[in-house]
Amino acid sequence: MSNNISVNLPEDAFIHIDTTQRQSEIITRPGITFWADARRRLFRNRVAMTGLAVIVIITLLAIFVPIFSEYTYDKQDLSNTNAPPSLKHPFGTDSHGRDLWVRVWVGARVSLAVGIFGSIIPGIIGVIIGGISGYFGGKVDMIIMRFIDIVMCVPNMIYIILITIYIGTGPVAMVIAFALTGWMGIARNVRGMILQLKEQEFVLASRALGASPARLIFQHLIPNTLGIVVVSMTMGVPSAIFQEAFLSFIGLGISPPIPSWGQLANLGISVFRIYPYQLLIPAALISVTMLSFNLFGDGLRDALDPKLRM
Amino acid sequence: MVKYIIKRLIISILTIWLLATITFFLLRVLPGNPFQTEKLISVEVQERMMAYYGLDRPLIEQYFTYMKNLLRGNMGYSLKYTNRTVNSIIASTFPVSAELGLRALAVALPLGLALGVASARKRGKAVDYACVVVAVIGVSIPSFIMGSFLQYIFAIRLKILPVSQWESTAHTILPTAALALSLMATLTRVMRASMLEVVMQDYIKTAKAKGLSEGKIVWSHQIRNAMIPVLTMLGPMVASVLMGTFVIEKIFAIPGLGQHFVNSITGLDYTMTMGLTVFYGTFLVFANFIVDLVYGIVDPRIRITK
Amino acid sequence: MKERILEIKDLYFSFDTYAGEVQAVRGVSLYVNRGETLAIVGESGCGKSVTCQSVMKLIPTPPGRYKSGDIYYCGENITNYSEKQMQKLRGREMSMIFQDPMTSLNPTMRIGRQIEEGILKHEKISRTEAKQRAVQMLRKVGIPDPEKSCRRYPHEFSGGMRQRVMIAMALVCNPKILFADEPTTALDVTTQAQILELINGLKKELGTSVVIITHDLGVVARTAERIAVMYAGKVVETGFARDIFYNPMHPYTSGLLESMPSGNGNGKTLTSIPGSPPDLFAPPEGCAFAPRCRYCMKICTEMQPEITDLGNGRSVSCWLMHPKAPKYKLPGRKRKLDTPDLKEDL
Amino acid sequence: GCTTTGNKKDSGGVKTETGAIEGEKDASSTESRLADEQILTFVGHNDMITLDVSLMNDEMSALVMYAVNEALIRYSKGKIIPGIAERYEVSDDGTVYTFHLHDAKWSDGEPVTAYDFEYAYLRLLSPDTGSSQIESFSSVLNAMAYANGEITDPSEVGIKAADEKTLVITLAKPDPFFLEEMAQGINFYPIRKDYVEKYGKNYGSSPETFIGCGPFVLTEWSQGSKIVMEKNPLYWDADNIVLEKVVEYIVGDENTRVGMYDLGEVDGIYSISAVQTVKYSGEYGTRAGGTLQHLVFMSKEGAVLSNKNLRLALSYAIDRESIVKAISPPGTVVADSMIDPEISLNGESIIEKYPASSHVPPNGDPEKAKEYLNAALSEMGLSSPSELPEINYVCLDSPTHRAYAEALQAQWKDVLGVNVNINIMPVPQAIGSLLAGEFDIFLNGMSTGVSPDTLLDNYTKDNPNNYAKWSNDKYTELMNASTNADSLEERFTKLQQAHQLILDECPVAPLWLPGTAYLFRDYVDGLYYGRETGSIEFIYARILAH
Amino acid sequence: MSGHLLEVKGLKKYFRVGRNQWLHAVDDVSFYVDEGRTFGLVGESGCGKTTVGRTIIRLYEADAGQVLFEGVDVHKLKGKEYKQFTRKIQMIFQDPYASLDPRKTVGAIVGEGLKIHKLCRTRQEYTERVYELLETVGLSREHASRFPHEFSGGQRQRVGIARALAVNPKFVICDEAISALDVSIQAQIINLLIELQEKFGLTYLFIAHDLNVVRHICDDTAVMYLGQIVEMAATGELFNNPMHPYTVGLLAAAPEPDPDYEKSRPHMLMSGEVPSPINPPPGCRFVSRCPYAMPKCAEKTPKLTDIGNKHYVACFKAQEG
Ligand SMILES: Nc1ncnc2c1ncn2[C@@H]1O[C@H](COP(=O)(O)OP(=O)(O)OP(=O)(O)O)[C@@H](O)[C@H]1O
Ligand SMILES: Nc1ncnc2c1ncn2[C@@H]1O[C@H](COP(=O)(O)OP(=O)(O)OP(=O)(O)O)[C@@H](O)[C@H]1O
Ligand SMILES: [Mg+2]
Ligand SMILES: [Mg+2]
Repeated sequence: MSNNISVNLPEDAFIHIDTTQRQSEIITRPGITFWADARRRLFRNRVAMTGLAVIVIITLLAIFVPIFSEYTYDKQDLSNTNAPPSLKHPFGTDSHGRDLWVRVWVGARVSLAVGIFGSIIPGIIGVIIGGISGYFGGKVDMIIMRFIDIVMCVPNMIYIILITIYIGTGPVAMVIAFALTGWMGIARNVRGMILQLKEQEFVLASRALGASPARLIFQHLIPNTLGIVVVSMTMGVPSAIFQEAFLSFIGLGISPPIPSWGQLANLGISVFRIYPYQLLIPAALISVTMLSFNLFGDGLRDALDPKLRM
Repeated sequence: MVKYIIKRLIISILTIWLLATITFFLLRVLPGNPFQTEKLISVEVQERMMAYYGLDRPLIEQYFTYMKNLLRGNMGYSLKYTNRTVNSIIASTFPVSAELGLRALAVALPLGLALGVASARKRGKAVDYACVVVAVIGVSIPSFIMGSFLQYIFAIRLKILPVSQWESTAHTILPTAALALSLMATLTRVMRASMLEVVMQDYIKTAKAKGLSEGKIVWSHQIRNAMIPVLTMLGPMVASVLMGTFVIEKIFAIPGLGQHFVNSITGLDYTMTMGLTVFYGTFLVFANFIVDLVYGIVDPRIRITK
Repeated sequence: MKERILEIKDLYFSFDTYAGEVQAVRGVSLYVNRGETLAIVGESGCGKSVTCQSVMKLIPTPPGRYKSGDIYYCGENITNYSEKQMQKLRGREMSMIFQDPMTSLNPTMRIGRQIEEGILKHEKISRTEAKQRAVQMLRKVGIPDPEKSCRRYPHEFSGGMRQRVMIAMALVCNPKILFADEPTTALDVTTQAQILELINGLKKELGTSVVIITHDLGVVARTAERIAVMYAGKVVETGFARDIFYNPMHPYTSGLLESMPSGNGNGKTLTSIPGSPPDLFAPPEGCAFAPRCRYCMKICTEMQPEITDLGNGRSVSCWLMHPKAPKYKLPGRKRKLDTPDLKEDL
Repeated sequence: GCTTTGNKKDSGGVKTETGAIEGEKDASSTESRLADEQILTFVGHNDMITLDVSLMNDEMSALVMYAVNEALIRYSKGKIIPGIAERYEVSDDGTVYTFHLHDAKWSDGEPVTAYDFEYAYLRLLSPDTGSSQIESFSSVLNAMAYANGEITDPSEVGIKAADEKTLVITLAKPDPFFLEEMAQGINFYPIRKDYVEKYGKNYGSSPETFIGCGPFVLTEWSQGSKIVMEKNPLYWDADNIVLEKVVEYIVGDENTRVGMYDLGEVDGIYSISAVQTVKYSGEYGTRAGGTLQHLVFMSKEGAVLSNKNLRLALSYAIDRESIVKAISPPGTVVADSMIDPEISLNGESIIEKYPASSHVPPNGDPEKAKEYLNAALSEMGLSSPSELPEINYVCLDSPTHRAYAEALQAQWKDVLGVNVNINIMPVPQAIGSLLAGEFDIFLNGMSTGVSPDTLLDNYTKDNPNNYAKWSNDKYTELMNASTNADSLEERFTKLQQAHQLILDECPVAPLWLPGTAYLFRDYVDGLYYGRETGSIEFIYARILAH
Repeated sequence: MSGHLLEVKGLKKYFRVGRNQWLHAVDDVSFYVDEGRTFGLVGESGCGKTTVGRTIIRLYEADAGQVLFEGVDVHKLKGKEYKQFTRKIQMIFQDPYASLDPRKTVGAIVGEGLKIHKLCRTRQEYTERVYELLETVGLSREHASRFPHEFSGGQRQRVGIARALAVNPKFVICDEAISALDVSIQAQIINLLIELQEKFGLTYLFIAHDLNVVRHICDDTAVMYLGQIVEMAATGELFNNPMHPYTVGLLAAAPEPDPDYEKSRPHMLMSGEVPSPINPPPGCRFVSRCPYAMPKCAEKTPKLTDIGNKHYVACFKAQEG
C-alpha cells in the first residue's frame, strides 16, 4: 500500500546507519517537579483561584480598613446605637453605637487567625496521634482510642476552665483550648483510614525496605488520607470561628471590646428580627469565607491527587 | 471474635470507670461551688449547703460513695433540680432528644451520602458546586442561626409549621431540618472526599467491564469502599446527636437532654454533670466499639480483633 | 471471508497529562474474526492494554482521549456509543481479563459476589443459580474448595488465584469477544494449561473470539491463530502465528523472538534488544524502533514507515519492506517439527 | 408591688395592732365584657426547678407556687391581703405574731391547718432538709440556731401551732419588716406532711408529688416545656378567681418567644429583652426593683482601688443615664444610693425619709471625676493614668453583664483615660473570684430585700460577705448601733449616717435597679408583679373579650 | 552454625480464615541458599511461594520454624538490627500495581531505600543514583517524576525491581519479578541480575512460573505444592530427571514458543479436584491428582528425603525407586 512519496524516495535514504553508538534523540519533556506542577495546576483551577482571591481580599480588608477608618472598633456613641447601614456607617452601628464596618474587619482579623490556627493545630495533632494509633494497632491503638473516648466525653468546659486556671486567658490559652478539644475527630478518621491502608502492599514494600514506622506513617499512610484530612480541616475553620465566640463569651478568648465574627453573629442572632443587618453581615461574611476556603481546599486536594494530574 | 468482644466489653467498662473517675476529680478541681449562683447566697448558707450535700467530706470518701452508688445505677440527686434524681431527668428527657436525633440522622445520613456521592461523581461540574455551597452553608452557618432562620421563614412568615414545642409530627419538622442540615453538610463533604479516592480505583474499571450500570457501581462498589471515614464520624456523631443539641432544643423549646449538658456544667451541678458524662460516655464508648466492629465488616482487610 | 467481529481502524488514543500528551496508541488497526484468537505481543508499555481498554471504553476520559479512528463491533461502528449503549455490550458481548488482579478486584466484596454480579446483570436468573454458576466457574479455573472460596476476599488469595478469579469473572457470561490482558502471567504452567484449555473450550463451543495479550510466546504459540506485534503505540507487524514465529519480517519481532531463553543453556547471557523504547510523550519522527534497530536506515529516522500489506493477512510496517531497501533474512524461531507446507520465500 | 407602668404601687396596709388584713380584691371597677374562654397562655424562659417550698429559691418556681399554693398572707398589688390567715395579732412588744386561719382546704379536700405551716417552716429550717432559704426566718426566735444545728429541739424554735387554726410565731426581737418578709418571701407556704413522707426526696418534683391549697391546681408539668394549671374549685376564695386555666410554655430562645407572641400562640411573654421593646414600643410594660446592681471596688490594702479617690473617679465618670437608656432593659431605674427607694415602712419610703446628703450623679460628672483622678494619681505618685497598675474587671458571662462592662470600660477610657481589663468568667468562677477577692471591679446584682439594711449589712468589718474587703471601723460601729438600736428612729438615723459614709468612701458604687419588660396582649387584664419575687401574679387576671 | 547465607527451617505460616479454620499457606518448609547462588522456587499457583518469601523478610510472622540469615534468626531481630537486615535482603513484589504507593512519584519510590539507609551523601548524588537505577531497568529519567498509575504493568514491575536493587542488597527475593515483562526486557533484566550476581556475589531466591527462565538462571530449584516442598535438586538434575509426579506434570505442561509444535502436541491436563489448603487432611497433598497414588499416600505424609545426588523428593513412589 505504498504511496507515491515513498516510491520516489532517493536511494541514499536506504543506507544502513549504525544506531548502537548513537544516543537516541529523545526530546526530554520539561522535568517538572511534583510540587511545582501541583502549584501550576492549582493556579490553573479557576474556581480554586476565585476562592483564593476572595480570601486575599478579605484579608486585605481586615488589615487596612481598621487602619484607615475614621472610627475605631471600641469608640462608642451611646446616642447613636443600632443605627441602620448608612453612608457614615456602611454596616450600621451596634448596641453600643460602635461602627460595625470597622468592627467587622477587626473581627475578621481575629476570626481568620483563629479559624486557621484553630483548625490546623488540632488537625496536625489529630493526624499524628491518629497515624500512630492506626499504624501500631493492637495495644497502642486500644490505649489511644480509649483515651480519645475519654477525652471526648469529659465536658469541654472542664478543660477550658482548667486552662484559665493554669495558663490564664487570652489568645494563646484559646489556641490551647482548641488544640485540646479539637483533635479527636481527625485522629479517629486518620486512624480509620490507616487501618484500611496499612496492610496494603505498598506499605509492606516500604517496610521491607526498612522504613521506620515514622516514615511509613508520615510518608506513605498519611499522604493517602490527605483528601479527608483537608476536608476535615476546612470544616474545622467555621467551627473554630464559632468556638472562639463561645470561648470568648466565657472569658477564655479575646477580651472585650475586641470583636470577632463569631461574637458579632452571636450578638446578631438575638436582634435579627429587629436589626437583621447585624446578623446578616457577619453570617454572610463567614459563609463566603468558608465557601472560598472550601473551594480552595477542593482545588488543593485535586492538585495534590496524582490521579487527577492533567 | 467472641473473645475479642468480651475483651472489648471489659475494656469499655474500664474506660467508663476511668472516665467517671477523671471527671469526678477534675470537676472538683474547678473553682467555685455549685451553690454560687448569680443570685448571691451568703457564705454561711453556702457552707451549710456544702455540708448538707456531703461536699465537705474528704474527696476520696465522696468518690467511693459516688462510685458505690454508680455501680448500683444510682447517680444521685441533681444539685440544681434539688428533688429530682439524675436518673429521672435523663429518663424523661433522653427519649425526646434521641427521637429528634434519630429523625435528623434518618434524614441527614441518606441525603448527605447521596449528595456526597453525586458531588464526587460530578467533580468540577455544577452539581458539585451546588453541593459544596449547600454543605458550606450547613457547616458555616451554625444551627443557632439556621434554626432561627428556618423558624422565622417557615413558622413565623409562611405560617406553615409550628414555631416550637415537641408535640405532633409537624412540630418535629423544623428542628429535624435544622439539625439534619448541619449533619448532612458534614457527611456530604466527607463522603465526597472519600468517594474521590475510590472512583479512580482500578476495580471500578472491572465493575464497568462487567457491564454494570453506573448506579449499581456506585451502590455496590464505591460506597462501601468509601465508607470508612463516614463510619468513623458516625460513631461520635450518633452518640452526640442522640444526647441532644442545646441550641436546637433551646430554639424550638424541646424538652431534651441537650440543655442539661450545658447547664449542669456551667452551674457546677456535680452529680448531674457526672451522670451525663457517664451516660454519654457509655453511649460513645459503645458507639465507637460498634464502629470498630463494623470496620471489619465493611473492609475485611481491617483486623482490629488481633 | 470470515466474519469480523471486531475491527479497529487507525485508532489514536492519548492521555492528557500534566506535562503534555502521552500518545499511548498511535494509529492501531486490527481486526478479529469470529472464533479466532488474536495475540497482541510487544514491548512493555507499547499500548497493548490501552488499545483493548479503549475498545471497551474503560479508560476515564479525561485523562484519556479518543483522538481519531473507528471501532466496529459486529460491523457496527461503536466509536460514538454512549455509556448506556456500552453497558449493554460490556460483560455479555465483550469482556475483559485485566492485567492486574489485585487492584482490579474490589477489596471489600467477597469474590463470589463479584462474579455473580456480572451474571445477574446480564441473565435473568436467581441469586442462588448465579451463585452456583460462580462456584462452577471457580472450580473450572482451579480454585480449591470453590464453595468456601466464594466467601473469601481478594486479599486472602495468592496472586495467581486472584488472576483466576478475574478470569472466572470475565468468562462467566460467555462473552462473544474476550480481551485477555496477560491472563496467565501469575499462573504456574499446569494451571495455565488448564485456563488456556478453558478458553479454548469456550472458543470451540460458542465461537468466542479472543484477543490475548501476553509476553509468554509459548502461550502465543499455543493459542493464537494470528498475532499482532506492537511497538510504541503502533502495530508493526501482523500475520498468522506461524508466519510471525518462523518468519518475522520486522526487526522488532525478530529481536523479540531471539530474546527468549532457549531452555537449556544455563548462565549464558540472553540476547536482548539494546536500548529502551521511546517515550510516548514525544515519539520520534521516524520509525519508533529505529534507534534500537540493527537494520536501521537513514530514512527510518526521518519518516514513519508505511504499512505494507503482504497478503495472507500479513502486513508489516517497516522501511525494509520498501522495494529500494536492502533485503535481509531476519532470524525467527526454529521449528521443532518439520511441517513442509510453509513457504520460505520473501 | 413595684414600678409598673399603669399600675402604680399602692402603699401596703400593715397594721401593727390586731386587725384584719386589708382585703381589697378589687373586682375590677370597669366591668368590661369577659371572653368566653378564660385561658391565659404565656411564655417564659426558664422552667421552674422544684415545688418543694423548703428548697425553692428561683423566680419561676415562685411564680407557679404563688398560684398553686397559698401562704398565711398574700402580697398583691403592693398590698398585704389575707391568705390562709383571716387575721393576725401582734403582741405589744412586737415579738409575737398570732395568725388565725380560716377554713381553707387542700386541693384534695383535706383542711389546711396551722400544723401544716408549722411543719413547713420547721422542715425548711431543719438541717436535714438542705434548704438555702433559712435566712428568711432569721428574725424568728432560735430559728438560725436550729438551722445551724446549735439546738436540736424544734420546739425551742419560735414557730408553734397553738391549735388547728392558730399559728404563733415568736421573734427574737421586734422586726418591723417581718410581715413584709412573710408576704413577699417565697418560702412561707404550707406543706402536707403526708406527701413529704410518701414521696420523700421526690416531693414536689411533679404534679403527682405535690399538693397545694392555692387558687390553681398544677395539672401538667412537662419539664423544660410546659406547665398547666387549672382553677381549683376548692379554693376558699374561688369566687374571685376568673381564669379557668393557665398555660405557661417554657422557651429558652427569645426569637422563638417573640415569634409565638406574634403568631398569637400565646397571650404574653414573661419578659422580653431591651431590643425587642423597640418592636413593641407602646405595647410592653415594665417592672423594676428588688435588685440593685452596683460596682464592688476591691478596697483592701494593696489593691489598686484601695485609693478612695480613684474609686470615686471611676464612679463619677459613669454616665449612668445614657447606659441605662442605650443598653438596659426598659424599666431600669438609675440608682443614686445603696438603698432601694421602694423599701418602705408604713407607706413611707425609707430613703425619702432619711436621704443621703450627697448622691452619685446620674449623668456622671466628668469634671469631678478628673479631679478625683488627679488627686488619686498624685497620692499614688503617678503622673498619668497610663501608669496605673492593671485594673481587672471580673464580669459574669452573661450578655447583659458583658454589655455593661464594655460600656463602662469605654466611658472610663473616654473620660479618665483609664484602661480597664475585662475578664469574663462563667458564673461559679466569677462568684468564686468575688468571694476570694481576686478582682478590682465587680458588677454585682443583689436582692435589696425588704429592709433597708440588707445590702449595707454586708460591708461591716470582717463580714464574710464584705466583697470589697473594705474595713472601716466607723461604718461598722454605725451599723452595729443601727442594728442594736432601741427605736426605729435611732435605727434609721444611724443607718443614714452609715449610708452616707459608704457613699463617700465608695467601696461600692450604685448603678441602677434593673427592670424587666413584659409583653401581654391588652385583653389580659389584672396582672400584677411581685416585688420581692419579681414574678407575675396572674391569679386575679381575666381575659377580656377581644 | 551452618555456613549458608539463608537457611529456612521448618517454616510454617497459617492464615486464619474462619472460626477454627486455618489455611496452611506454608507448612513445614526447609531449604537453604548459599551465597552467590540462585535458588528457584516454582509450584502451583497459591501453593505458598509468596508467603515463604514474605515470611523470610518478616512481613509475616512465622507460626513455627526459623529463618536464619547469616546464621542469625531473622524473626528475633529488633530495631536497628532489623533495619540493617532490610538493607541486606530485599524483595521484588509480585504485584507491581499494589506495591507502589499511588501518591509517590516513581523517583521517590525508587529512591526511598537510599533515603532510609542514608546511602547518598548529597542531593545530587541521590538524583543521579535514582536516574541510574531507572535506566538500569530500562526506564528513562523522565519517568522519575511520574506516578505509578501512569505506567503500564511492565513498567511498574521495573520500578519495583529498581527499588529493590537500590540499596545494593546481598540477597534478593524475586517474586515473579519478570512475569509482566516482555521477553526482550525480561532478557535485559535477567542479564542484569546475572551480571550483578557475578559482580557483587548476589544471592537470589527466584520465584517464577516461567520454567525456561528458571532453568536458565537458577542453580537449585525447589518445587512446592500446597504449602510444602515436594522436590528439590540442582536445576539441571531436576529438569532432566524429575521424580515427583507433580514436577513431571509441571514440566510437561510448559508451552513451547513454537506454534506448530504447540498445536500438534497433546496437552495433558492434570486431573482431579484441587485440594483445599484449609485444614488439609494428613497424607500426601498431591494424592487427589496423582496418577500413581497408592493407599498409603492418603494416610501418611511423605518426608522430603535425599534420593541421592542431593535430589530431595517427598514421594513414596520416588523414594521407593
Ligand atoms: N493514565 C495514564 N496516564 C498517562 N500515561 C499512561 C496512562 N496509562 C498508560 N499510560 C502510558 O501509555 C502507554 C501504554 O500503556 P499500556 O498499559 O497500554 O502498556 P502495555 O502495552 O499494556 O504494557 P505492559 O505490557 O507493560 O502492560 C505507556 O507508556 C504508559 O506509560
Ligand atoms: N492474608 C491472607 N489471608 C488468608 N489467606 C492467605 C493470605 N495470603 C495468602 N493466603 C493464602 O495462602 C496461600 C498461599 O498464598 P501465596 O500468595 O503464598 O501463594 P503463591 O505461591 O505465591 O501463589 P501465586 O503463584 O499464585 O502467587 C493461598 O492459598 C492463599 O489463599
Ligand atoms: Mg498492559
Ligand atoms: Mg505469589
